[in-house]
Amino acid sequence: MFRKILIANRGEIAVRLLRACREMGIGAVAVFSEADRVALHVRLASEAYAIGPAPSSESYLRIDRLMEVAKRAGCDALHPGYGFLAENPALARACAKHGVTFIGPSPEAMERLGSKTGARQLARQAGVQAVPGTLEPIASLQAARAAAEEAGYPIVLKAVSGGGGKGMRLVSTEKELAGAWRDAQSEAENAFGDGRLYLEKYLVAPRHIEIQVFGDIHGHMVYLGERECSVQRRHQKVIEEAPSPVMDAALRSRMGEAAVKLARVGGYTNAGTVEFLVDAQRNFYFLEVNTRLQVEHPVTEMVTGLDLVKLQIRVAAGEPLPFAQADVAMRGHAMECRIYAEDPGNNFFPSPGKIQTQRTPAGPGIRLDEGVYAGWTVPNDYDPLLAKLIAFGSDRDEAAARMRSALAEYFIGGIETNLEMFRRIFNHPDFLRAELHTRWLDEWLARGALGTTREESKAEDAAAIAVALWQLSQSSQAAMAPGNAAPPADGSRWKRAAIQEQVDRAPRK
Amino acid sequence: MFRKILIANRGEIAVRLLRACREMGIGAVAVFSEADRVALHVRLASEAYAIGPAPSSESYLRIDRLMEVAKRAGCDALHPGYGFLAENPALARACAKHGVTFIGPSPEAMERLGSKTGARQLARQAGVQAVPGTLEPIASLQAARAAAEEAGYPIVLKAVSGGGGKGMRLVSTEKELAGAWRDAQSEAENAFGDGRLYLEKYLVAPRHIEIQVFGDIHGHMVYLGERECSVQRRHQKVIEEAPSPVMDAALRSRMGEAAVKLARVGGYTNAGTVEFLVDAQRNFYFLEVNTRLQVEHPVTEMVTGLDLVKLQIRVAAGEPLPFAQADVAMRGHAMECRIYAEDPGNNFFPSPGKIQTQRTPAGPGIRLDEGVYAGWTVPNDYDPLLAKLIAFGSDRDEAAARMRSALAEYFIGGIETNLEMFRRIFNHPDFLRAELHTRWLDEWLARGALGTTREESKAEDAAAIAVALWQLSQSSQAAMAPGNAAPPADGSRWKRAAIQEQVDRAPRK
Amino acid sequence: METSSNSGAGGPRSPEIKNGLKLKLKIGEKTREVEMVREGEIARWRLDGRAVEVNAIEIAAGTYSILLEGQAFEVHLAQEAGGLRAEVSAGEGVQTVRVKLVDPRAWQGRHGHTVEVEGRLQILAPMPGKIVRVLVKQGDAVSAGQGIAVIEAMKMQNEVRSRKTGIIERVMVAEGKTVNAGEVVAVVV
Amino acid sequence: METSSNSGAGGPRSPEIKNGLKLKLKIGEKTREVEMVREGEIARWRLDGRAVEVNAIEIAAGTYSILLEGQAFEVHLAQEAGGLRAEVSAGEGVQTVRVKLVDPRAWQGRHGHTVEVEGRLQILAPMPGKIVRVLVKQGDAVSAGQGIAVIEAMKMQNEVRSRKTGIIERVMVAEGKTVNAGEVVAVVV
Repeated sequence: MFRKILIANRGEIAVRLLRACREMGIGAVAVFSEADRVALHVRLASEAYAIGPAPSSESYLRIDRLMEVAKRAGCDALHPGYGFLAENPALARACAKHGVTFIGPSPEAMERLGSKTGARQLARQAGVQAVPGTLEPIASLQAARAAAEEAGYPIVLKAVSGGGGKGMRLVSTEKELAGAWRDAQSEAENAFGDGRLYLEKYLVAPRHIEIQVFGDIHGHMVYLGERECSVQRRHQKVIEEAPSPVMDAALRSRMGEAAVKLARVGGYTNAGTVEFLVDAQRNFYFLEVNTRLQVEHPVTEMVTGLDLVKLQIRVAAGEPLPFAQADVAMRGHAMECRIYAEDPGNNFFPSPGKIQTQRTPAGPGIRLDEGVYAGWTVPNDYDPLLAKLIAFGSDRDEAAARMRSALAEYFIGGIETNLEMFRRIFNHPDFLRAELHTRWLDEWLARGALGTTREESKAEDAAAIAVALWQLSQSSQAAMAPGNAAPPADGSRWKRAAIQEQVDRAPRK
Repeated sequence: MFRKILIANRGEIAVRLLRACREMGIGAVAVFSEADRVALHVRLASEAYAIGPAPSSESYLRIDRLMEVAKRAGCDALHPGYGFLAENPALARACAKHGVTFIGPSPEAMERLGSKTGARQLARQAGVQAVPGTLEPIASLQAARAAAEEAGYPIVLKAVSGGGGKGMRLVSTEKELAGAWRDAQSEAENAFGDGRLYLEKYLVAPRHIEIQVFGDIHGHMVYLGERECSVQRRHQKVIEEAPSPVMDAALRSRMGEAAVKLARVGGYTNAGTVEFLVDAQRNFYFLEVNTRLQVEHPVTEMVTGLDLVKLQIRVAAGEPLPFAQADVAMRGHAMECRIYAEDPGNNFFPSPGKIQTQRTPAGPGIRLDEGVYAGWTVPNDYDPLLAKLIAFGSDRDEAAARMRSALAEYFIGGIETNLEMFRRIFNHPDFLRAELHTRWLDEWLARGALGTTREESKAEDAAAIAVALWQLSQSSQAAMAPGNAAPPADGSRWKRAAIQEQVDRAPRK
Repeated sequence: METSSNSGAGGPRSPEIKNGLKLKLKIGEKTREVEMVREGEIARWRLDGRAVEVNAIEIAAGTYSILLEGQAFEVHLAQEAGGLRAEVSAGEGVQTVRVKLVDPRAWQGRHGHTVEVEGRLQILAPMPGKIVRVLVKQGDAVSAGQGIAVIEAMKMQNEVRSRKTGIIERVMVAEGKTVNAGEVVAVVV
Repeated sequence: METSSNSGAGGPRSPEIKNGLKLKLKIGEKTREVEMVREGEIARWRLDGRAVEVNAIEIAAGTYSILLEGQAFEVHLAQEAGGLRAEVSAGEGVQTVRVKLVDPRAWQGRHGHTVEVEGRLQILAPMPGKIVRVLVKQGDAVSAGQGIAVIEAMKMQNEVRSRKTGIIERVMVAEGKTVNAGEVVAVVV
C-alpha cells in the first residue's frame, strides 16, 4: 500500500480524499493556492504545501509544481479528484515519469475513452448503441437525408463548430429537412465562419442515467449500479440519485454489461462512469465516458455500502477488486444536491465571499461532504461548489423526505446559494413522482419557478421583530458610547438575553 | 397519523425526535427550561414553549406543564425520548387522561417490565434465564449457602440497600462464604443501617449485549438484532456497536427469541430493549428491560436501515409493523461514541460552559447526532451528553477506522470533553480485537491510561509558534491603542493574515 | 424614524430606550408597525397595534430566535443597500424577507449605507469580483439600465448597470481591481 | 519577558514589533525560545535558535493554522490560570500542550489573569457551577490541599482546594451562588 498520497485538488473533493487516506492510515499531502491557505482541505490535512497564486493556471493546473511537492513530501501516489487535471493524460504521464502512481486509469485508456468521437468508435466496436447520428460533418443534403433516415426522426442538426444553440435545428419530419438544412448552414456560417453540420437523433425528454464501472489491473471489471442525473441546469447536473426510479433489474444488467464491455474494449482500469441517455421507451444511448471519480459518487456509496475512493486507492496499488459482480448489492435510495455559491435570484450569478454564519444539517441518513466552513471566504477563483448534501433512505420517498428536512435546517449566511432552489424542487410534484428529463429544470426555471414568493405573513412578523431587536441593539450601542450616562445594570442582558413576555396564558405557574 | 407531537425532552434526543417529525410532515412542539431558551432543539423546532426554571424538577419533570403545552399547542401525541419521564408510567397515564397518545409502551407494560424484580419474575415465566441468584433478601447463612450452590460459584453478596460497592463481597468457593457473609452483613449494617444481603452469580469478564425489540398493537413482535455495549465507565455505556463482534446467527436468534418471548409475556408494545450479560462461554443472562428508546438506537438504525423513531411513531399511531422478522436484514457494522462534557484529566468531573469553537467531523459513514452548537453555553443543570458520534462501515475494521478518523477531526473548544479518551480507546489493541468486557474500561483507566502523555515535540513546536502569534496580536492591539503611532499600512494584515516564509526550497518559481 | 432610539447617538439615554421602542417598517408594499414596551423583566409586543406573544433573543450577532405565539423562527439579518435582508427559517424551510426602515435616510446616515443621497446615486457592486472592463468614464451621460462595468467572479462575467439616467460624476474602480459586494463602482448625478 | 513587545502598552511602537519578536516559553520542563524576524512579506522563524520553515496564520480568534516544514497543525489557544493551553490537532489526533510564558508576572499583569501576586494566592473555580458549601471563612488558617468550597455542576460535586498554606484573606463566594470557571473563590495570604 502507498505511504503518502498527494491530493492534487481543493474543496470538498480534497476533503473527501484526505478522509479516505486517514481512514487507511496513509499520509495525505494537501496543496493550496494563495487563495486557499486556510481552506478546509488544508485545515484537515496532516501535511500541506503552497503551489502558487490564486489562478488555477498558476497553481492547481501546474503539473511541474505538483511533481515538486510529490518529490519533496515523498509521495508515492497522487489522486487528482475531479476537475482540474483529473482527465489530463499529461498528469498521469508526469506521475509515471516521477515514479508516482496515478490513482486513475492509464493515460492511454484516458485518451481512448475520454474523447467523445474516440469513445463513440469504441462503443461501435463494443456493440454499444450511441445516440444515433454522426459526429462527423455531413457532406450534403442527400447524405443528411440518408443519415436522418437511419437515425429516425425527429433529428437535430448541429453546427460542427457550434455552441449555444446557434446553427441548431430540430427536424421532426423528412419534409422539414431541406429548409432546416439551409437555415442551419447559413446560421452556422455567419456565427462561426464554418457552415458544416452534423446530425443526431433528437430524444424527447430523455433521462440522464450513468453506470459506475470499476476495473482492477488483473482484468476484473464490474459495474456498481447506476445513477440518475436528469435534474440539470444548463447541462450541469444539480441533483443525482441512485438507483434510478425507472430502472429494473433487467435494464440495469443490460446497461451495466454494455458499460463494462465498453470499458473493457478501452482497456480501462480504476473508477469510471459511462453516461447514457434513456428515452421514454427505456432505450439507452451511449453519451460519453468520464475517466475519473464523479462528483456524484456518494450516492453510489450510500446504496452499495462501498467506499469508492478507498477502492480506487486499493486498485491503483495493484490489489484485485475484493468482490465479484454477483456480490454487488444495492440497498435503499440515495440523493445528492450540489450546493453552489450562486444567486438564483440574479440569474445564478456566482456569489463568492465570506460565509458569515452556517447551520449545517445532520441526523439519520444525512451526509454532508463539505469544502467550506463558517468564517471562511469562498474565493472568487474556482468552481462555486460549496458542499454536497446527500440523503439516504430505505426508499426514494424516505430519501426525499430526509433531503427536504435537511434542506430546511441548512442555512448559509453571507453569500448567496442555490439552497432555496432545492427546497422548491423537493416540493415539486414532478420531482416527487420522478417524472424527470434533462430539460425539466431549465423549463421549470424558465417558467419563473423561483420568482413566485410564498406568502407567509408569520415569517414577515418574525422578521419585523428581529429588525426591532437589531434596531434596539444599535441604539443601545450608541447610547453606551462614551459621554452617555452609564448603561443600566441590566444593559447587557437587555441587549443579548431573552426579551420575554410572560403572559398569563403561558404554561407556567 | 398524528398532527403534532410534543417532544418532552431536550438535547440531542429532542433534535433527533423533531427531525423524525419533520421528515414525516408532523408538527413538532419543543419545550424548554429557562436554561435552554436557545438550545439546539429549540432552534430547530417549528414551535416551542417555556415550561419553567432550569432545574429539571421544575421543568422537564413537570407532567402538569407538559400537559398544558400539549393542550395549548394542540398536540395529539407525546414522545418522551429517554431519561426524564420516559420510564415513568405517570406520564403515560397523564397522556391517556388528556387524550394525547404516549409514544411508547402502555403504562402497565412499563410497570411490569420496568422494575428489576418484576421483570425477573416475568423472565422466569417466559423461560428466560436471568443472572442466577435472587434479588430477595436472604434470611440466613444456610439459605445463602443453598442459593450459592444453585447459582454456582463464584458468587457475589450484595447489600439490599447498597450501592457504591459497600456491603459487597466476591465469594469464589464455598469455604469463603461464612466469613464473607459476616463481613458483608456488618459492613452493610454500618453503611446503610440495613444488614440484609442478596446474592448473584458473579460473571467473569461478561459482555453487555442487548436486543432491540419492537411490537405493534396488533400482536406482532420482532427483534432488530443486538447491540454490544461492553465499554462502560462506572456502569455507564460510552461506546456501543452493532452487531456484537461475538455474535453469530444461531446465538442471535436464540437471544432475539428470548427477548421477544419476554416482551410478549409483559404485553409490551413499541420500542424496547432487553439487556443481557454474556459470559465467555457465550451463555446469556437476562439483566433488565429498558422500556423506551435507547441512547444507542442509532447503531441499530445504521445496520438495519430502519428509522426506529419513525417506526415508534407509526406503531403508536396504530399502524402494523411494516415488515416481518424474516425481512430484518443487517448490513455492515456501526459504532457510537457518547461525547460528554466532562474532564478525563480531572476525574471525569462535568465541564459545563460556553462552547467557544467547534470543528465537527463529517464524510462517508459518519453521523453526528448533536445537541449543541458553537457559541452555546452548555448548562450546568442536565446530563453532560453533548453529542453522539456514529460511524458506519462495511465491517468492524472499517467502522473503527472511520470513527478514529472522525475523532481526529472532532474538536470542541471552551469546555472539557471525553474526546481524547475515545481517541485512545480506538487505538487500543484490546478494543480493536474486540476483547472487551464490562469492566475493561474502568480497569484500563485505573491503570492510568490517560495519564501517559504522548511525546510529540512537533506539536509542541506548533503550540509555541501559535503562542508567539497570539503574543504578537496582543502586542499589536496594545500598540494600536490611542496615543501610539499609527499602525503601518499592513498592520491588520500583519495580525490576521498569513505570516509566511517563502524559502527557496518551497516549490514555487 | 418614529422610534425612541431616534434621540440619537451621543445624546443622553432617553427613557424610551429603557422602556421600549416603536418602529415603522416596510415589508414588500405593506407598512408595518412594531412596538415593544418593557415592564420590568417582561417585554410586551404589538404588531400593527395588535398584542402578540413574543419571546425573542439574539443567539449570535445578527441571528435571532423568535417565538411568536409559540411558533419558532430563526432570523438571520444582513444589511444590504436600502435596508435589511432577513432570512427567516421556520421548521419547514427558509424564506427571504426584505425590510426597509420607513425613513431610510436617518438610518442610512447612521450606518453609512447610503445609496441615493441628495440626487447622487451610488452604483454598488452586486457581488465581489474583479473588474474586467469599465464601460464609462467621468462626465459620460448614461441612461437607466446602461452598463457601467463588467465584474468577473468564479469564471462568470456580469454587467453592473446604472439605475438612473444622468451623468457619471465619478468612476471608483479601475480595470483589474477587485471589489467587494456593496463597494461603490460609480456615482451618477 | 524578553520580547520586543515588552515596550508595553501605551508606549511608542518600537521597531521590534514591526520587525518580529523573541519569546521565551516553558512547555513541560523545557524552556523554549521562539524567534520571528520579518523581512518584507516574509517571516523567518527560529525555534531554540534553529531555523524552521513556518507558514502560520490565525484562522479565527484563538485558532491558528501552523504549517511547520509542511506538516499541518491546527492550534486552539485558551488562557488558563498561569499560562495558555494549546489544543494541537494534527492529522491523526489532538494533543494538549500547556505553555507558560517565562515571566508570567509581566504577562498576567497585562491581561489581568493574576494567580499569585505579591504572596496573595487567588483560588480559582476550576469549572463553572454552583457553590453548594463554603468550607472556610475569613481569617481561617488553611493548609495546602485543604478544601475551600464545594462546587456542583451537572449533578456532581467537587471540592476546590487551596494550593498553599496560609490564612484566608477573603472569601469571594457564598453558598448558592453560581460561579464561572476561573472566577476567584477565595484569596489565601
